[in-house]
Amino acid sequence: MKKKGNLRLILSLAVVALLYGAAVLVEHTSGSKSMVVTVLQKGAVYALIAVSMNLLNGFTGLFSLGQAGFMLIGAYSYAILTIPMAKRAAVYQYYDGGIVQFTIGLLPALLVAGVMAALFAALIGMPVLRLKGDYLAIATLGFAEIIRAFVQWDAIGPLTNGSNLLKTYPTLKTAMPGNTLLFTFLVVGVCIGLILLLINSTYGRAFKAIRDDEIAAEAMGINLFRHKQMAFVISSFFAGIGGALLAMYQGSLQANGFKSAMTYEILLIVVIGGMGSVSGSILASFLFIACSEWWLRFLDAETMIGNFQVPLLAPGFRMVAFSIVIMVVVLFFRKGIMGDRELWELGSRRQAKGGGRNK
Amino acid sequence: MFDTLLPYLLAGISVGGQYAMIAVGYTLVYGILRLINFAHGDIFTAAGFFMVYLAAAMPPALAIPLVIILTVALGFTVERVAYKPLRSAPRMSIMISAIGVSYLLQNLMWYLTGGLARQYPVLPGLGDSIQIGSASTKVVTLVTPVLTVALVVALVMLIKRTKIGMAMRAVSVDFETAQLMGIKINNVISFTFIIGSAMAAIGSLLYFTNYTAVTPTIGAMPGLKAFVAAVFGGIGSIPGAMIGALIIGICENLIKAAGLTMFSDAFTFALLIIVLLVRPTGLFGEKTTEKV
Amino acid sequence: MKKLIALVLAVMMLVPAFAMAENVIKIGVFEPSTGDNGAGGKQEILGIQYANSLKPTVNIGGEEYKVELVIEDNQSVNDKAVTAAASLVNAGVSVVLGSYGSGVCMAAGDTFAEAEVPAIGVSCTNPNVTALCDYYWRICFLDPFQGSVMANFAIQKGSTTAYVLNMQGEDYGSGLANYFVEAFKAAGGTVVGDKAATFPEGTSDFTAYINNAVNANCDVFFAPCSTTYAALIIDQAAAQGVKFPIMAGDTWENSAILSAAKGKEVEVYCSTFFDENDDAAAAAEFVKGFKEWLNADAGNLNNNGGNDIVAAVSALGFDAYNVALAAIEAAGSADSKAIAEALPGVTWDGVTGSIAFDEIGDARKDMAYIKYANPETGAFDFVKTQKVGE
Amino acid sequence: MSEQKNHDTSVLRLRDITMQFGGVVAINNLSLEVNQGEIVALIGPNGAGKTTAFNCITGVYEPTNGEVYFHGKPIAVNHPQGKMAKQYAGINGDAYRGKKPVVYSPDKITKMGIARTFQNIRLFKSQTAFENVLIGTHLRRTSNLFTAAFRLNAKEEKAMREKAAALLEIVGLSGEADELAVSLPYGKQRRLEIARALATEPSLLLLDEPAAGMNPQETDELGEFIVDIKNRFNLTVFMIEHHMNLVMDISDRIYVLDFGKQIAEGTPEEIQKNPDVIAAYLGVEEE
Repeated sequence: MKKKGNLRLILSLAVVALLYGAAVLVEHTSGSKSMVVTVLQKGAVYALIAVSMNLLNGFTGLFSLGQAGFMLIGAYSYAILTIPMAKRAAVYQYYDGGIVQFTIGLLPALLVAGVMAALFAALIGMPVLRLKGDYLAIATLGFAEIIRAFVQWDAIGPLTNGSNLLKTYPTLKTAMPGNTLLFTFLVVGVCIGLILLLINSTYGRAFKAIRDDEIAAEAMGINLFRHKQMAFVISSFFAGIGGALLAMYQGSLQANGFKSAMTYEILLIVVIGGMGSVSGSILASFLFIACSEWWLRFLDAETMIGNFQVPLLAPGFRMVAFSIVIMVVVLFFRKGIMGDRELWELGSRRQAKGGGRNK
Repeated sequence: MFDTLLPYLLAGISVGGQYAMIAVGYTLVYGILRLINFAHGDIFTAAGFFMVYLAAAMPPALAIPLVIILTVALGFTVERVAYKPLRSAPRMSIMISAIGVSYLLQNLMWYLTGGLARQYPVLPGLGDSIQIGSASTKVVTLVTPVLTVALVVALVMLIKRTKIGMAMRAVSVDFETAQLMGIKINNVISFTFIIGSAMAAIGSLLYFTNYTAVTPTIGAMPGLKAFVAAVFGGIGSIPGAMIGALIIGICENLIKAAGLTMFSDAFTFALLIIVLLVRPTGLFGEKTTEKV
Repeated sequence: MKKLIALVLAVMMLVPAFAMAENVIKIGVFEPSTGDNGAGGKQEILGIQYANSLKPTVNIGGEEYKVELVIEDNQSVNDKAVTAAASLVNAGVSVVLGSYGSGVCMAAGDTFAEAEVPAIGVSCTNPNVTALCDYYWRICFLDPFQGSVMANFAIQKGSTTAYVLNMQGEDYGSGLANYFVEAFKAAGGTVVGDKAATFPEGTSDFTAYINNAVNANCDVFFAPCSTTYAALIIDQAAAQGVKFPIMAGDTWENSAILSAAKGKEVEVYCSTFFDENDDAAAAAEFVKGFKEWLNADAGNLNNNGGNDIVAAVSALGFDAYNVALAAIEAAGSADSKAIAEALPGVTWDGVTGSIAFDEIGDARKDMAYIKYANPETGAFDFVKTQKVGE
Repeated sequence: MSEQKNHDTSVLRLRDITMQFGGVVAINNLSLEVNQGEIVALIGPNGAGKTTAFNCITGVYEPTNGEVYFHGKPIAVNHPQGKMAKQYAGINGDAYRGKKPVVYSPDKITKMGIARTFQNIRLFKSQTAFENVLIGTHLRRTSNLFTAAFRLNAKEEKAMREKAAALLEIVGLSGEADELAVSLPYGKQRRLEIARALATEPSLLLLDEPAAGMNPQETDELGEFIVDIKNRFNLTVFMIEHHMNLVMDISDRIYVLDFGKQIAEGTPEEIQKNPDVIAAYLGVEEE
């Protein structure tokens, strides 16, 4: 059994290495400006964010809707710390160049982004994690909104630039010129790898126990609050890094983008991929981004085939079609693409798991 | 002092009453399905659009009942299509479905209306300005609290006195047992959505008469606030929802009066979190224990 | 699901096949048609489409090229804007027009710059759009200009105390509000609370803000915000019987404002790029032709908000298209880099005034039109032209 | 209190425990003790308050009044407070006034060495049998989040896995280690729950109707199994059970509960003869 496990690990690593090679190849053949590369970048960033949300919602059974708030904190921490000194006066045009008068390196800034998000999560988690089910959902949603309002507050403008844009910080394109995709994949890969290691550790098992049955988990000596807090903080840590990566991807940053709609979108990705499946979330992220921002774009264009105007196609139809697909998944394919299994488990002996949990 | 505060209070009571109309839908549905019906705010928006389009084609006397009927039909359909198939599914699934419906309705409304704000028709009488003391406001500001109280009283009577009301109470106490006792769960749930949607439709008439622009996402914020009101008042309690909504409406306006305008929405969420932590059952809710 | 994907892929492969015609140059239209700014974006697209219907071809080096518009929706959101921009670049456009709203332009700027595709901002008024991106030009005026113009106008009307309100998190409004506050104070006026008040997104109830303004005895209310909120503010101000004039920037030049103000006792002014009743022949001709074009197609009319009132952004869209064509002709090439090099030298006498670029890439515009929303006629009355220095 | 501590040789001792929900008194002034190495049964008709007593011991409920001691240490102390002070319908309401209430959450209680099973089996549904037991070993870990995530605890992880495998072996489920817990037959699920409880290394094992739903043969086997693990792990067992054969076979002593009150206590022989018990049970059987 052990040998088999090793073989599988080596095989998985080989596949990952192959994918990375392919990514480098794609970028070098089609150029970093091509649609494929852009979509792959965003897909990778969303994959990390979706996996971080899955850690909470899918693996620990905590229905939290605060992801956008933690991404916001991560994104702002990163941007504030990395905007070059020379550009600060232009960016903080209403606030005399802002109060942060130093910059740090890109990777340390990414780490700080995660840590800041985690710190906030620890603070927020203390009261909020005592709530259950949908109350937790609505409270975290509320906190995310409060964070967004706070960041845009004029009084802390010297720090956050109020509701104005942050720009000129290092982006994905400048981080590792020529190999943006490799850089994105590396950061995201390391983060997801860490999450996977955690999920398969004894702590990960405890998270799953809490998801399956809180009362039994507590009777097994698992301190519910501490473990929930851990999951919440770790999820937020990676959401913070994900937020920073999203900021790097966008090239400019504004608190207004991090609305609850963003959280919903990530939640839907997690659902489509399968609650409790890391590989499902990754697959669904790429698929979701590719469909919604690339392949289905033609639905928005009024199209004539000969003299025949294709019905329904008009601006906004893409989103309608897309939301219908999502409803179909939610209603009829509730387990999503992967259920709660992983790609690399597909060949294993474990039986299909029941879709219904909680009660 | 009072002269200065009067307009804020009037606005607060009025908007609070309108939140109350929406909050009733949340509190009833949550009481029975334990579901935060995220799509409720969008059903409220849809009611606004129905009026915009119907009023262009017919007199208000005809349009108003038709708006209520259409909104009820929408609420009913949403329940049947998106919630009923998930009756035995985990709670998280049904909530995700609710978020999905909200997403769908917003996108659909955007697609159909083009997204430009639509001017709400002026309802005769309600939209006129009147002078109260030093404050000038719309007639609807005065009508709202009266109508809200009347409807809430009627609703409480309905739930206390009628057979269907009794069935609703039974289902909200214990879903399975009520089913075993021969109560047709699906009918009761549908009825709940019908009442909630009808209230949302009436609420939209008042709300949009006061705030005359309708856009596809305009209902999201009042929806969330109404939900907070329902939690604040004690989920499941209709008078609680009304009082919670009035308090939120007034506080919101007083906060703006104090100049802290940008935190008027954040306040609502802060209130929600405080209530959930200090008294999760709200002002009028009852405590339940989980069986091991 | 699989079948669907297969179908989608199949369709995708077919779409470019249709477009394969000889001598085609593609112009990208980077606009929101969904999201917060979707309505304005669509009006801008209409202007571009109308211009395209008048001039469907362009002469490059003696050969006629058919101009194909590639329209991508940036959904008014920064993170979606990047893929929309990449999708335009991917489609092989030679030049890009848009967008409505500055945030999405700044998000997309890098993508255009890296692909060396020049972008012409139509109505994005934030200075940083062009200042922080070498491949962005712009044909409208900027926030500082507009803010100062309106402040001067208010002072000239005898106002001394202003209440300024904008939506939190919206860079357009906050920029404009900031510059208004600066200019108004510089001209000797006072601003309630010494800075702009903000309201959260999704606000419907503005009575408290209006009460605040009344209680502070202000005599002008400046509220640069989108038309949705504008309509609400005007309606509620009228219901509360306010005496002060309400002013805003270019977004308010919209039919939603007219219908909100119609029949009410309220005084609304806005600054704009363009006057529908402009006597200049070019403008008059544009308005006439555009109205006919709108009325001929129900879909277009619906995209314009269901009526044929000409929005300033449509006129800007019209001009932007023509500027792009002029640049292509000047470059004598369909190559985006050549167009980018030709663009700074392009001048164009447009319906919104003459356009020439300064070294940052902004159009040198020094004049705005002030308009008054007439509650009786339900139309905009031209008040005056206003310059900063006056 | 100090006197109590010094002379208390019992593993578990309940003193005057009353549990009141609103106006309903579920347990009324229950006192009992379980000594080292004993198998003690708690029996009584349905609704007598047996599981509630378990929940009071394991920290799921906070008793309204009374004290619970584990190895002489108070693990739950309470007296009617707040609203309950007025509503209180039990007796001895004043006996513990002035004592500082003691509350431990269920996980703390488990950590002290009390493990339990559940009446309505609560296995981790999405986990295999092996993983279910493995989760039980989480409690005695020495690794922290980082050492666990970075696999610095490989030795401990290996020990955990070995221990879980050994426990599965003992309960006879080695063959089903990789089956989903919920797909096992009922009897095996009960055994798995016991294995999972044992993984937390308890000194006192609380079994809530371990034989429910089993046929006579399985029940007999279960009895032997309980005695076996008790000896093997040096346990004390306190169980709720309805199968009288099992109870009479393996219990050292029996407490009988009816309507929340203790009506009898003694050895199996004594209980079989007790007229109150017979009345209580006959009363139930007539229904």
